[in-house]
Amino acid sequence: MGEKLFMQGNEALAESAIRAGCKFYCGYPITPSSEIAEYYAKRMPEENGVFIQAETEVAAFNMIAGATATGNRAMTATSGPGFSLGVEAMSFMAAAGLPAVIVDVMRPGPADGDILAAQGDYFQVVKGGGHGDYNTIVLAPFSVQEMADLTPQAFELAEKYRNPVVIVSDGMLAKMMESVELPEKIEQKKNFDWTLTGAKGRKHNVITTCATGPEQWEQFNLELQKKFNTIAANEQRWEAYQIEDADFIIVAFGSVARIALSTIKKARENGLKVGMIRPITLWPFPKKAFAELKDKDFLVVELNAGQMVEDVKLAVPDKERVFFYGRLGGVTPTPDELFNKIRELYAKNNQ
Amino acid sequence: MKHEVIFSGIGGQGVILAGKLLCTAAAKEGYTVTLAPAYGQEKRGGRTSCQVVISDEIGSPVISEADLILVFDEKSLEDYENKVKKDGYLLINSSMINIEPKRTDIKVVKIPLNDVANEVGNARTANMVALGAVLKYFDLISLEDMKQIMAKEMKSSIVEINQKALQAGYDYVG
Amino acid sequence: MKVIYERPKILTDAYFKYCGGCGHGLVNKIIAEILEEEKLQEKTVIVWPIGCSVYADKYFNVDSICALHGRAPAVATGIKRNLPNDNLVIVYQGDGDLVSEGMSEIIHSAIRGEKFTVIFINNAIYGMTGGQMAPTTLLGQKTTTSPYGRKEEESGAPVNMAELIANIKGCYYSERVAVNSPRNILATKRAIKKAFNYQLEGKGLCFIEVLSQCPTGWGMKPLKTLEHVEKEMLKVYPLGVFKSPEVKNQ
Amino acid sequence: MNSVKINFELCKECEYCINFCPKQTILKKGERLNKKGYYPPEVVDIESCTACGTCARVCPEAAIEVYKDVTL
Repeated sequence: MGEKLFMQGNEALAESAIRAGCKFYCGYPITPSSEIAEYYAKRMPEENGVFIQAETEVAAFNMIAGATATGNRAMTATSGPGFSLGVEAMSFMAAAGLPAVIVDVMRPGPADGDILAAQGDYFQVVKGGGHGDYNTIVLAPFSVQEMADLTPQAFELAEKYRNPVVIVSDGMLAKMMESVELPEKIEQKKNFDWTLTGAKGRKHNVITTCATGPEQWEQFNLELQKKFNTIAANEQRWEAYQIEDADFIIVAFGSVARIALSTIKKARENGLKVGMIRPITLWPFPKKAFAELKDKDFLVVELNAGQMVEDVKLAVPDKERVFFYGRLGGVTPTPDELFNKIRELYAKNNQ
Repeated sequence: MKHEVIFSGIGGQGVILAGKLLCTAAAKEGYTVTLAPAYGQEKRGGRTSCQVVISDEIGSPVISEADLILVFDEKSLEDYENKVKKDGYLLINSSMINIEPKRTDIKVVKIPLNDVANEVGNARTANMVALGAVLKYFDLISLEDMKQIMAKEMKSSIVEINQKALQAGYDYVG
Repeated sequence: MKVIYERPKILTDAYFKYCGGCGHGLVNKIIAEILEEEKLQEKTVIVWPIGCSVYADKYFNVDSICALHGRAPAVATGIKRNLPNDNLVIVYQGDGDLVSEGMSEIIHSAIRGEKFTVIFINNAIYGMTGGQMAPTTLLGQKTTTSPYGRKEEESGAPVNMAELIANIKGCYYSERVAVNSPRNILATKRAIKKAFNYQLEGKGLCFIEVLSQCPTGWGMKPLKTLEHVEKEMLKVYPLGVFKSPEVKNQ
Repeated sequence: MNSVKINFELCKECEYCINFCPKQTILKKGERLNKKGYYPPEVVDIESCTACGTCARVCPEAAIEVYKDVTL
């Protein structure tokens, strides 16, 4: 171990999932996620695992629901249009307590959308998308290394809380190649008391999202809310960059946060005190990261029309000091472009 | 230390493979390397480009201004001329590009990639001619190291012809 | 005293939430009888659908999951592929669930030759939703969404699932049965038992379509529904084996 | 004597058991309401019962059990 490989994001994620003991994959081909399916199709015979090319994302998401009901790790990957089809099962899995991992390689959207880098699915993955009161943990890596690192954690979080976990990337992170150190291969620990394997030597298990009356339904929902509240309290993750002395803080996740790293460097070279908070969990949103940040301006940068802005406004001490810059349709800003935007705002705010 | 390179051409020309080999070699040297490819939706004939960042630290995979840009076709020249850093290199595939760049604050090098590839004996090796030329402008990776990487990464039946093309590109810019 | 018939122990004491005379109860009971006789309780996982049988997980002392509308075959695919071959996975679906919402999932499960057993309850109507037209509703049949009777030019003709599935290569066994008489009930039990055995032998998808009476949905007394199955449904949905390793030249 | 036991509270009065009894005399429509508002059948002629089990097999509620007296 410890060997550095030069690998594509999608493939590093897939190999990392296999090493985490996920030997069941089903999915429907959709750019820019398809390499994950292709990788699994190639690797599963070697691992004595199962790869199924599903007829639709609807089926794929429900297949992993079934697979996780047996206690085994299972994953699917798709892009925005496919995730839209799968949200029915997201609602189901969150309610039924099925710990699947879903990769959403985001597209710009709405509708078809281009296949290049974009973050058009923030609302869809963070605010639900499916019916009812539910949440799913959403992890947003920003490098190939982090894709490899967060994948095993996604399975662990999913099983810890019995809730689906989404990993979001995009056309840049998924296709990007970088040096990566893959995680060690592990055997999945399975000591669950709720799985469906045939009721041998134990009372039978039932997984259902149906209660028998309004009071029972409410109780069922209150129990779910407890689960989501616990996750929200315990699992906020973020990375902060040079925020101590910063008077201007970029808030960005995923690929655009990577771009912003170079922007911060340039800004500092030019005497501007710029820092960054990079949410790693989009849900739960890392509110804790913002609690103490008084007297600072924030620039939310996203590859969409500003879907994360309201979460930032709810987290900062003064929502009037939150600004937004976004690119749409698969266009990515350069580090200089972001720098110019910050310089402009900096001048305006410090007049 | 940071080197930023862009290859841009038409799908099927092997633009990304050239970038990938450059990165693989640099990664082997211990650098932090990022290759960000961009494809059109069509499998062949669409725009294909890749941005290569070779550095000591993790940073943006998107390049503001590149140290070197290699363009295979006229559309790529039009799109990328402005992204070359002042005093940076613009390598032009003169086999396919008949227009002139407008900028005067950059170093322009013309190489007939397809013609050189044809002389080597395989028209499909124009991307390796390009890679050979690019190596000349970097002191990061030696020609020999790159040949070894190619031997490892490519099907054995095509290694030799591609190594020849690499050498020809390297020698052309002399 | 010799036991001639006792309530299967695999059933819990729970009260069936089906209407009086409903075929669901009969089919549930038959499944329980077979699991008990064949000692399959410890090996079985049942995937229930949305519909009148949505609470069936409460009637069985068997590992169960309730899938969403139409998705039971997809969920079952995930389950069966992750369990040892000697586990028995049963998919139980109604006609609104299987033929409308879940047509894609059932067809593709058959195409892949998934090794589970599908028990399909065809009562020609949406029961739980309140008696709406299903793709299986008979021509002329009045429902809440075909108040003037189903018209072929508007809604097409009823779909014969057992025949349709039988035409797919991955289907190993397909039969249509009914539960409207003691004789037919016995035949249904034989068919389901056979399907379970095929599954345990590792064969492909087994599909049992059960014509079922829906007294509430059809607006008839239970005894009248038995006659309706015999006189009306059998004309459109003939009983029989449509695919079987035992019958050649189908 | 053979025995037909009817679970009074599970019955929903579909009358399949009465209808399909080969003897037709053993069961008859009941006169007592159960908690769900149905009139479960009553066993009125157990002497004629051959313990064939048909009533139990056609019961959708699994509410009927049948035992055969094997003492000679």
